[in-house]
Amino acid sequence: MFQNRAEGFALALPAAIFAAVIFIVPVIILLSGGMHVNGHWTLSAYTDFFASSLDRLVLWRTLKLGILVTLVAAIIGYASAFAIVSLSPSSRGRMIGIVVLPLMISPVARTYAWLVILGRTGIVNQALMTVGLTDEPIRLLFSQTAVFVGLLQLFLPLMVISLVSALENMPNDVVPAARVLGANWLQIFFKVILPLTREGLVIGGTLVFVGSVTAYITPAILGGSKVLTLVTLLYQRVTIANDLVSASVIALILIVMSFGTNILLRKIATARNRA
Amino acid sequence: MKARLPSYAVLTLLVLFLVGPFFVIVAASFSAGSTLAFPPQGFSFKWVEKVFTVESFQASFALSMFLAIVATFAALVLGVPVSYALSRYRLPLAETVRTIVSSPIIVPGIVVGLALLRYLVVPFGMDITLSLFLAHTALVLPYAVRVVSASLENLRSDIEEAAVLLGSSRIGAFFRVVLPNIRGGILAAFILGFVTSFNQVPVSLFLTGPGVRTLPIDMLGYMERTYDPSVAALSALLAFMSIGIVFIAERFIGFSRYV
Amino acid sequence: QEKTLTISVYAFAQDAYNRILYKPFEEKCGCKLVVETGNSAERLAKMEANKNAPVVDMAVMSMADALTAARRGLVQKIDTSKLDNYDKLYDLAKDPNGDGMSVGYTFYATSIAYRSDKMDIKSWQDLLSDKVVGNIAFPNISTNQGPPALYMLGLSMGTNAPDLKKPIEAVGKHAGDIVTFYNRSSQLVQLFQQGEIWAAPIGRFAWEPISKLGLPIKWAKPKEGQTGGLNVMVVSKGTKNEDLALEFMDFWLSTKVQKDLADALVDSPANKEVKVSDDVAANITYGAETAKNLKLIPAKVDLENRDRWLKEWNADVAQ
Amino acid sequence: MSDHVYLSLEALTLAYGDTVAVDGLDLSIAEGELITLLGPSGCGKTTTMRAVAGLLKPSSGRIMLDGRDVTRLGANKRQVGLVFQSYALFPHLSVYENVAFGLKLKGERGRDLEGHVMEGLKTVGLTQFASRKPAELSGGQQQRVSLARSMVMHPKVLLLDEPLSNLDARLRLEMRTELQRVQRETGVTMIFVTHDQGEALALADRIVLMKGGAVEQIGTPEDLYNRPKSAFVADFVGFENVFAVEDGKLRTADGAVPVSGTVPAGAAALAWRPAMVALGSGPHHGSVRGVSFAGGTREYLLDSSLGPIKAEADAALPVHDLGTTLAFDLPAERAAPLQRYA
Amino acid sequence: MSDHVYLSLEALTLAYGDTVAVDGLDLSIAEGELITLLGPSGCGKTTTMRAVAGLLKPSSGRIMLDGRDVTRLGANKRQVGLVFQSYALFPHLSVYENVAFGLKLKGERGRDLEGHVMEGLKTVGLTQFASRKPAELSGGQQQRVSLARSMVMHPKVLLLDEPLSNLDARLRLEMRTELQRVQRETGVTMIFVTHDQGEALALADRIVLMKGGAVEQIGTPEDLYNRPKSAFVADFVGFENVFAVEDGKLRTADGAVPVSGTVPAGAAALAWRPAMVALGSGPHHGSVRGVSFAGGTREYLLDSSLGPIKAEADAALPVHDLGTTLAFDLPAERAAPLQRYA
Ligand SMILES: Nc1ncnc2c1ncn2[C@@H]1O[C@H](COP(=O)(O)OP(=O)(O)OP(=O)(O)O)[C@@H](O)[C@H]1O
Ligand SMILES: Nc1ncnc2c1ncn2[C@@H]1O[C@H](COP(=O)(O)OP(=O)(O)OP(=O)(O)O)[C@@H](O)[C@H]1O
Ligand SMILES: [Mg+2]
Ligand SMILES: [Mg+2]
Repeated sequence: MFQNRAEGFALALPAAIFAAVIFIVPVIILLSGGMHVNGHWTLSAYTDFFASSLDRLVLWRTLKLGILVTLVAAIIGYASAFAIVSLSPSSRGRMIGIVVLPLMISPVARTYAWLVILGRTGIVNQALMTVGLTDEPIRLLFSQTAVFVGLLQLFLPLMVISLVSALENMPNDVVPAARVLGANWLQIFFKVILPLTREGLVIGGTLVFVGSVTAYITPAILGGSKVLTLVTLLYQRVTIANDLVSASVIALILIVMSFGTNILLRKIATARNRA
Repeated sequence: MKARLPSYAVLTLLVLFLVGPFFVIVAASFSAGSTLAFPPQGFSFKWVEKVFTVESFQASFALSMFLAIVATFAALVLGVPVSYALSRYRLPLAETVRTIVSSPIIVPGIVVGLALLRYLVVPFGMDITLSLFLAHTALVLPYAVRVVSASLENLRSDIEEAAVLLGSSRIGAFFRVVLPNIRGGILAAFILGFVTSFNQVPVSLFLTGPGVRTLPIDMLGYMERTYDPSVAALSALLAFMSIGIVFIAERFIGFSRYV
Repeated sequence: QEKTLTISVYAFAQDAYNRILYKPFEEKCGCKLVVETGNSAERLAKMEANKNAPVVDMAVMSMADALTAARRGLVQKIDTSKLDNYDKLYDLAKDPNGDGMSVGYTFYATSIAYRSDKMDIKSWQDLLSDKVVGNIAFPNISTNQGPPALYMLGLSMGTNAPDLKKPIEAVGKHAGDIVTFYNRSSQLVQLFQQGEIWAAPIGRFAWEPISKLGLPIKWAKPKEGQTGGLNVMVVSKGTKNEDLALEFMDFWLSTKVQKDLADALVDSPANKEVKVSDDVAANITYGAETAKNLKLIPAKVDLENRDRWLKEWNADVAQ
Repeated sequence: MSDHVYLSLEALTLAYGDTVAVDGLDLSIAEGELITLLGPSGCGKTTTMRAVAGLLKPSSGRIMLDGRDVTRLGANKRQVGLVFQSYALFPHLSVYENVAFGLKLKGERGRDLEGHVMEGLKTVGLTQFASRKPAELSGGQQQRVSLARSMVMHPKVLLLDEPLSNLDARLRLEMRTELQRVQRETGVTMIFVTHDQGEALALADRIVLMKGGAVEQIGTPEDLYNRPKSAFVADFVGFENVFAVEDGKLRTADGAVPVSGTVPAGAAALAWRPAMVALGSGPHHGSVRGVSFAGGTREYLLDSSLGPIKAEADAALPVHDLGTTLAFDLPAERAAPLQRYA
Repeated sequence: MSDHVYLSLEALTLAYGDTVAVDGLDLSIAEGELITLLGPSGCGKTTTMRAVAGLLKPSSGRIMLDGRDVTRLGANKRQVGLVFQSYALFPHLSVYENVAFGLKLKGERGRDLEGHVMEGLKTVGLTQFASRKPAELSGGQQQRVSLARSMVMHPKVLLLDEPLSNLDARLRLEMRTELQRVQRETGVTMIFVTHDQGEALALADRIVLMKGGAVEQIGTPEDLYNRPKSAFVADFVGFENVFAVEDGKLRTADGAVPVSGTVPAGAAALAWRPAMVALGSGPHHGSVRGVSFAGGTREYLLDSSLGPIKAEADAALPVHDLGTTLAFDLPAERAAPLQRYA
């Protein structure tokens, strides 16, 4: 019944054309701007970017934050996902609801809360001092730690959800099968669960990494100008310096990072599966 | 199954970390003090009241609401047919089409906003509101496609054939049989799209004009100039709104299945 | 169709402006005022981006940014004959850049606000002392307060070189300790309130909310003196609402508005007819004498050196 | 049931892209007949049904229904009913509304509609479930709704695509009887797809056995059961020992072997069910590789010089242990003669 | 096969939360025995197997294996093999790696490992598929990989949980023979779960028929087939006509009905297979509601005053049409006497 290709294309085209015109074309023009300086086609903007130690630092910091957030999210994600799938179906649904909930709350509000929590007089410092871990409040705001925590809270739910569904989709009985064949829990995790949930890890990892690397509010509010990331740097380049060329360079780097991660992780997932 | 206790401990910490900040916001919005602090200094409704008196909030709330509804609707109008085509027809370029319509999810929002500003708004003098609408539609499109596709995948295509065999036309079969059965997915896509658009920051960051800014951007701006708890109060109100919507959606369509 | 005037101003004290300036003006002209806020540099960038179809009719800026705007052809000559209050201005406000493209509406001192219970500030150099430096916010180089503050720091270190190399290096050495480099002075209220910082170089216009925090915060009188700046009004080139813009500017410069803004501790008057109480005078930058004593960086110097400063800053501080 | 041709498929070729699934199929069906389409997985049964229903366009060939060429007629105008293997009930509609779906599209309303729907539900014994949703029914009940939904449309032909394969053995038997009853009562022409020969034998007026997209043999159940034409058919209906005949001898693993008795003229091969093998005496010998108890009988798998042989003995007789050598014979007079070996 | 008890379950009770799935089960198995666990869906077969494998902790009772109490021993230390209904192959590993999985955990490497894996694959005839992924195999092949994976571990007991239920009839038969061969060759003790009585009868040394979490009857296939103890067992092994006996008479829909012949002493009920019903003459009458051709025989469903009766007649005899009234008898001497009706 669904053999008529023309019909299928007719249904698919409007959306594809819309996305292409409204979205892909301007982005491509923007990106080409980074190679078109003073009327010449050149890569000088890129060499400038990598020559600037500040720009390199921001790039490295952004990457580092992204990787760190993704790693920690994966670890917490697995622990949480195991806990969630071991619940009864009804509480599992409720728990997933709670995990999803923060995604529905404005990131402005969520980041805002951390400003209070991580402040000198905030709960974290109060707790640390009560416990006696420190006599003086430690400075948490405007640091990479603050940005890290903010990003983690922002994107952890994506990882948890991906891993929960990966665990749920794992074929039945492979864990008991491994157990009966003599594997202990650690061996089961690394030899069976990890490979079989790799897809979910990749999806979650991509979402978390790309989200962290391209987030604006969290680094802007919790990091300020002391913890610039590529996105806040781009924002400054545009709004303060009106430097579109260098903004395009950063934009391209961001896109390469997002797409690159996506493709890379996908590759890893499928390659290891085939091996 | 096995380790009950550790798994409860993990979940408690998780919930605390994910939801805790929200309670801080709520507490702060009922503070009597004039700055954001936790624990709050006293209790009052004054900041909640103030939210309703700030004019720019009213305007930006209206804009964000409008955008979220209209853009999500538009995204569904575009997204449902393409999802249908992708799940029912074996199209030669299916993957390309899928990549195109879902690319807005991968391209960093700030880049999108900048690109639109520079190459649609400035050169063509496009209205900022229109550009926001287009940007948000593009942004919501991938979510719409993903969620609707998922519900279409779960819906057997033979019920359409059954409808046709019972005398229905192809289009009739879609409206009589397919649509009612992916209602939940469409509603979920709508809510997800709504929330995504409503809370969107990076794309809207550059797409502002005098008097035209979305609510989150307006909140950011307000925070930068006035450090009173009214933004907390507003955040809390919005959060309650989102939670309310999601809660109801969860009750009726099992929303979290779709996310 | 109601007429609309779009203005772009600094972000602070919008409540006061709304009450004293915007609302009364809207009533007076029967038009609608659309207000955009941001810092001077952002405004400049935005005006440049929208050069061909200006969105903003009238804007306020720092002197240096106004000069840049003039050089880039973003603003137009101001027909001062249409400003009834023009003659009431202090001379230094009349045409600060000497190109007829801007009119000053307020000047302000920049000094250091500090917690008197935690420290004493006698010199700009005290900011970088070991005890203090871990608890200060310093203005970012891109803000209006950035270069002047650095300049004063330089003076306290015994150099008045316009390249600001030494003070930037000094700040750079402590970059890790300094709490943050702020972009908007309105942020400082929260930082003081939360105990996040104990001291920061700020402009007088941002003083009011800080003074009302109920904390022992003082306005320092460093031995090197205070710096500051003059804020000016400009009109976008090619605006369709020139007359309305001029009407608005004139209203802003009127004695009543200037006085009310001064009384609210928002803007120090540029209108010399404004008389304020001693109490108010102590909390704003009042009078021609005061203005004259401020150690300002001339706009030209600012413009000539800006790229250099930014480079130094990026190399020494931003990382 | 009349003998006049009601539905005919003529040289029907059906393809998915480049894969030809059905190749030049010819088939004539009389009004009121119950045909079963039998064959191994992938032989094109579903494909054929979809073509008859109009869901698939033939690459060539013709479909005539009730004297009319319907080859190019849309599925919604053919008046052909199809009961899907998966039932394909509309999950959002109640049982009543499912059955009413097609009638409403025909324009029926009010009492008429209600009468027809309830009558349909009565036929399948589901009147008391009218207001349930499909998800609240068991598999067998769903299947009956699907049947009722098609039946109330008074289709010219009712196609059933493995409607029983999801059910457990007991329910399957019950539904089978039910289907037969409905067919007898309404006299509708039915094509029933299955890959279970037991089901095909039990149900059909005629069986169409398909192989690789073409018809292998058509006939009554007894025809097929007793007189298979080819080794493929024989194997399908339980002749587990089949040997080609060459010059009056059996072609076996061991070369040409004479057969006891006379090979009927024209037989290309001979086939024996396990029960037809004479166990205990005879010219051949085999050692017992497997035994299994099969209720009244015991089945032996013998390794013989002819190849593996399946033989049956009464379960009341003592068991022969694994490894024992048994004599057996393959008497030609008991065998079914086949027209073709391959 | 020795008679000494190798595996015993003693008063085993197994529960999921509050649901008791298995209730005080007792079972002893000798070394090398092939036991089938037979029973309707939900009777606790899988639960029992999981407990034996160590995947489920008993709420009470004991499991002894090879003279040792293993009740508290972890699943990874029990040396019990389990072939899951779903095969539970590791989809990310090749066939070779699947089979090598357990051996590697034991520390085997190099030539040893390779030798054992290839030997395992040879036993199940899959050496040429070693490098394929499970998804590239047919169901039957997957099942054999799963079997090999368990076998190479030389488990003390091999548990098979409905390993054949996903296969089609033909493959099923083949695999069944294969399993028997492997079991005979290696002498491993096997418990085989099924809900198909044909399979249980064909395979087992002894059948354990379960019902509602407890053992209903244990015995050889012939025991169960010929001497069911209860109506439940009788029904399960194909006695489709079962009537309770009261004062020497049958309790039927029509009240107490005398039976021809003498009821054996102590029989609480009598059961007849369709073939045991004497058709054509006798004191009872039934009208034909359904007929189906079943190969050598024809099965009739009769509506009689005793209730529905299933009877069988040779297919060579002429068919009785629907609605015809037939005489029949239920002779006591042919019936199987049951100890319990319920
Ligand atoms: N949508 C399709 N695209 C391509 N090939 C198909 C498609 N559907 C079926 N085929 C192929 O056509 C042939 C016939 O398929 P069909 O579904 O008619 O078989 P069937 O006899 O119904 O088998 P089964 O008993 O497994 O249902 C098979 O070789 C199959 O692989
Ligand atoms: N995880 C579980 N939680 C709660 N109850 C369960 C669980 N698994 C099984 N049960 C219940 O325990 C009883 C026995 O189940 P079990 O799986 O052992 O049956 P089975 O004999 O294997 O049936 P089948 O033939 O359908 O596989 C059933 O009533 C079932 O509903
Ligand atoms: Mg089929
Ligand atoms: Mg089971």
